[in-house]
Amino acid sequence: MKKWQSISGSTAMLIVLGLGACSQDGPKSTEATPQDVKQVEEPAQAVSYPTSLGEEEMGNSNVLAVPYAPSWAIIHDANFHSMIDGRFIVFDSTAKSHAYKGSMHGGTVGGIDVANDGTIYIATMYHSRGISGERTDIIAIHDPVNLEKTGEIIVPAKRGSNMPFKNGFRLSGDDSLAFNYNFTPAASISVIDIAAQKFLKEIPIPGCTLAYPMGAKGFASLCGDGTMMGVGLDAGGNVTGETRSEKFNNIDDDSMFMKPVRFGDVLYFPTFTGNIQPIDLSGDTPKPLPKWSLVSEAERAANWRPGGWQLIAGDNAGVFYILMHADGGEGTHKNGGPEVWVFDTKTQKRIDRIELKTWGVSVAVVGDSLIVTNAEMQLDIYDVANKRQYSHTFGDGIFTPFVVYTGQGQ
Amino acid sequence: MKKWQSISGSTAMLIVLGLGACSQDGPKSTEATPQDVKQVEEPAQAVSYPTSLGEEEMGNSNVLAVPYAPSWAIIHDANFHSMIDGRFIVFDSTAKSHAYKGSMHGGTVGGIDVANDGTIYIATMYHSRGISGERTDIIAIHDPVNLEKTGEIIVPAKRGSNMPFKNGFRLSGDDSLAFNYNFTPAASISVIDIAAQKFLKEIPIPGCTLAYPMGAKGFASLCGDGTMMGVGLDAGGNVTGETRSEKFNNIDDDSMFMKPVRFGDVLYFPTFTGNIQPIDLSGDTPKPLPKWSLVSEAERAANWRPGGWQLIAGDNAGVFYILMHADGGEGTHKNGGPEVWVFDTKTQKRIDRIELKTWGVSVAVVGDSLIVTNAEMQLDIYDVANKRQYSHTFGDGIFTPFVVYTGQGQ
Amino acid sequence: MSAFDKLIERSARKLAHNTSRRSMLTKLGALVTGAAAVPLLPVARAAAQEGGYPGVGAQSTGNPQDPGDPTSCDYWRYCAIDGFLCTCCGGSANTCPAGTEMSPITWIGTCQNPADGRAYIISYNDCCGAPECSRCMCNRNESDRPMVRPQASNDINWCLGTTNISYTCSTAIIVGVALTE
Amino acid sequence: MSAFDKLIERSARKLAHNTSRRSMLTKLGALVTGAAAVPLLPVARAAAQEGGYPGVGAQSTGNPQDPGDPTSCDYWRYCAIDGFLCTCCGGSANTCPAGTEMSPITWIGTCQNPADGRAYIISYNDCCGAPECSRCMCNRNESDRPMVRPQASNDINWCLGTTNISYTCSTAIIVGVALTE
Repeated sequence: MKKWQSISGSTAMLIVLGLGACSQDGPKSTEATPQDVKQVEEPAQAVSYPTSLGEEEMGNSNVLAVPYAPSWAIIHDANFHSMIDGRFIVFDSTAKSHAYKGSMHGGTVGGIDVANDGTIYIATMYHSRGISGERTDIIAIHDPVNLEKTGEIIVPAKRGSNMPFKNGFRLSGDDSLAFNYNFTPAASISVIDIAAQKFLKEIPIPGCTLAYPMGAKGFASLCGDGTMMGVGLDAGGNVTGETRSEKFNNIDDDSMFMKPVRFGDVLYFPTFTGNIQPIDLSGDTPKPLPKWSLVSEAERAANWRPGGWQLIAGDNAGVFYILMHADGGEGTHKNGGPEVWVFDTKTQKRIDRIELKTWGVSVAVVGDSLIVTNAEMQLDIYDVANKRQYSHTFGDGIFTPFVVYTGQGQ
Repeated sequence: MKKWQSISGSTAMLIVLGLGACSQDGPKSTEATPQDVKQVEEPAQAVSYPTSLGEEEMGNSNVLAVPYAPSWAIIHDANFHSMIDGRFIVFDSTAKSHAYKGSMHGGTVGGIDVANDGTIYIATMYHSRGISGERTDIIAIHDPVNLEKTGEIIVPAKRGSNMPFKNGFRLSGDDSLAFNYNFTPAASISVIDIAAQKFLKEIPIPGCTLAYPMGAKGFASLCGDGTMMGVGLDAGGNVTGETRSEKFNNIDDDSMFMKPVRFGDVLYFPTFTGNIQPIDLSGDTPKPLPKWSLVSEAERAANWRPGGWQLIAGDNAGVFYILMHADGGEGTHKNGGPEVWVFDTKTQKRIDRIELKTWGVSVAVVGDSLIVTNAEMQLDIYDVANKRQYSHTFGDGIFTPFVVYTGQGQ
Repeated sequence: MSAFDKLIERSARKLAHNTSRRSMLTKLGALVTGAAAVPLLPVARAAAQEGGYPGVGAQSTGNPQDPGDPTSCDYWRYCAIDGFLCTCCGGSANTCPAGTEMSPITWIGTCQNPADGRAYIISYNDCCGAPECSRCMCNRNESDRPMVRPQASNDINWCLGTTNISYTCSTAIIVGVALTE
Repeated sequence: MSAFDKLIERSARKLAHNTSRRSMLTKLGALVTGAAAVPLLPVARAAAQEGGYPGVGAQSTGNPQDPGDPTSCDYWRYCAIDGFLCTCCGGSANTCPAGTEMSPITWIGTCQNPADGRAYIISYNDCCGAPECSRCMCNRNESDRPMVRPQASNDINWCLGTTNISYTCSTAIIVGVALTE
């Protein structure tokens, strides 16, 4: 074995260092404040600088200021060509520089919500060998300051594997419980105790889909017979009552999208042909309110229709934004559109009509930003406070950002 | 709970079916033979067909004919924007239709080799939560007929995490052992018993990198001091002898690429400035043979240099193909190039010079196909049997196919 | 139990039994077809229409009554598909690629065959267990409905009840003909 | 023990101790610089040069002696980098993004600062533990060598010795100045 003795190459030294010199607790710095970028002139010839640039410190990582500014958003990049590698990306929608803040792993088509205390919860699924092996479904817990995963709650391995829907994972109204939508194809909701960080109960919802928080601890769910069911829960996840609305969803001829905008206790669901169906969740029983139209008779005749993935988003003052396209018909409901129309729910009137720079497929409203996922899968930012005009584009490193959440997970 | 009784929606029915109606052993059909595609005319008006198209059988999956035809290749798409979701794709390089045959999961920057009996071995790494959690390194075993994973061998979780190199994982000359390169940053080789499907030994190779099979059961490795070491092994993975060549690799001034083309027992390594360094592995000690030049004096003056990722590939008759670029210099060794030059190792002369349709970054020779990974990350196929002319392009669904192997894993 | 449920049940059973259900399907077809009889062209597939997917060779069924290129998003059977076309992935319109298993349950669409003018019931079974194919991404939504009606929804990964639930690609299998009125 | 090894050792130790090693580095710089003093322009970054990465806002250090845009692959410090620029990923040229940890060992390059004409030793520490950033992919290879000399190779994922070995992005940290002759 003496040959080995003579091998004192460079790697041998590295080994020692690798084992001994790791520091995992380097100093932390808060992120440099974005400043207006003034391009520094590059001299054609080197000019005289008496001293060289100083050595820089190693081992530093940024931390994020909490609570997040109102302009901060969380992108869900479900990464459809590599779905096991989904990502949640925190970014400042108003920043034209230093916009990207950091990211968290999303597993396979995860869901996200953020508690009032800022803690971030991500519901998702993993397999031990990437696409095969043992399946484990978890609620990952992340610290908003450094985005690190601080823990996980293991839940039944039944989470619905489908396109991303906000209501596939939600915290309850009082943040005490979480609801994870299961589809095996039996439909159920896994109820999680947030404080105890444990799974409580699986509640079957046969014939119904997704969970819309209702009251402090309950949820509602949309059902295949055109009704909405309501489920009341106690702190232990036990069912305290179940209710059922009248039928209001005409799935054959004017289906509701399953993506509402929410103002207080009222959910506003768009429908395929251009109506709005409000549902009041302030009581124990989901209560449909009168349907109203997004389109005039002339617009309806021209087949102006809503369409896209996350096609509707709201501000905090009863105004919503919805993607619209002309010449709609059967099968165009995911097409997105060239315009976003703006409605006031109080007056049920359109208050603006935005011609998009680039065709949109999803929208979000975060602070004063209207964020449009465009057909090229980049994010166009429109400034709501400046006549809703196009401001700038956030891109690169995002692949299929079909859903954008606020920094509060909405 | 009586409310539940009334919910007899459509999903409830699905549940029953989902549990009871799964058939996992449907009939298998061999893949339809690719035929020349004759575009069927689409009638402007429906013509009269007396009978409708028949119902089709469900549940069928293709199987592949073995041994693979000489034109079949295995693409390693390491998928650099989602490295945990790498893929090995089997395709027929000569087929202009039905070219894609199937795929196997590659984990994170896997390696692959194929035994003489056709069994496919993939060395890779997984984490239990995608990018975090418990790490497990495995050799996955796949059946070439249906590409299914039939087993795995767990190995020390030390596999080198780096860009893909063929010699990061190789079977021994007699297929009895496998060599998996580790870097922690201590360098070592894990030796696996293929027949017993178990890990045998970890052999330290301080200061050296990768494993080039030597003889029936041994391997050689390139070292940072400019030498090559040789390691002899017995069937149990025990070291029977270690040797060391003279110094021949001038890493500072004319570094060898670590990617040789191999003819018999001789490895031909290109160097940064355009030389070929042959190494004879027929004995116990790696033996450098005289270096020769790829470029004329005039070409050297114009800085014609080799460059790219997998920049060199060989046929089975002593001819190799190498990517070349002009105006090379320090730092251009991964640039790829606009031309592939063809050399005969017997005469040490260039026998052809191919101007590529699109800038190339990697090459492979599979049967009569020269496969060039182009700068747009698609695969251009040149027909070696037809004056090495461009034939067609294989693309879509491949992201970073930096290495293409033959169907035999070479 | 709706007609849809019956169809799903039969489709699933067929994997094992392959019984005929023509009469039921023709009745169902009339129910389902509705406005979908004339396929529209969603923007989502506009790019793919321009000469097919780059680097994917064209195919033909060889049968004039089954016209078009099965590697094109425009192929008539794909009117409600959402995913990677198995024809580009080592399978065919009705066969899974090597190494994958066909999902026993799925969603259903009704598509008009431009050659014979008939509306056919198409079952979009997913193939499961290999990596995502990522070739020939195609999304068309005629007769697609939200997940509240799962059996008509292409938003769901239908790799359920398979050994491995990872999605690879989608087929478009003729399971019957619908009456046109 | 080569000068390279000394540098690596010191770089690693600095994470804990932050001691000065200017004199050693200036000596080393002369060794390392060689032909790399005049950076070339690999084709691999040609695309990125045309107006920067799309959808990524420009930045400036604010220091005329540290010129250029740190979100551009052309920024002078990046002469031997391979990966996603941390400046585009929530970090900076010398700081990791939130949620990631800096690798204690890495590879080293020598880059010429066009403002002051000096050659600086740059340490390309990877940031580890969050998803791949995937923004601002940049590959330049001046003084890069194959993995046979690991400490000069950018082909390696240097997320070694960190709690989580998954690669997120790369920094370019000034660790000293090299003598120019």
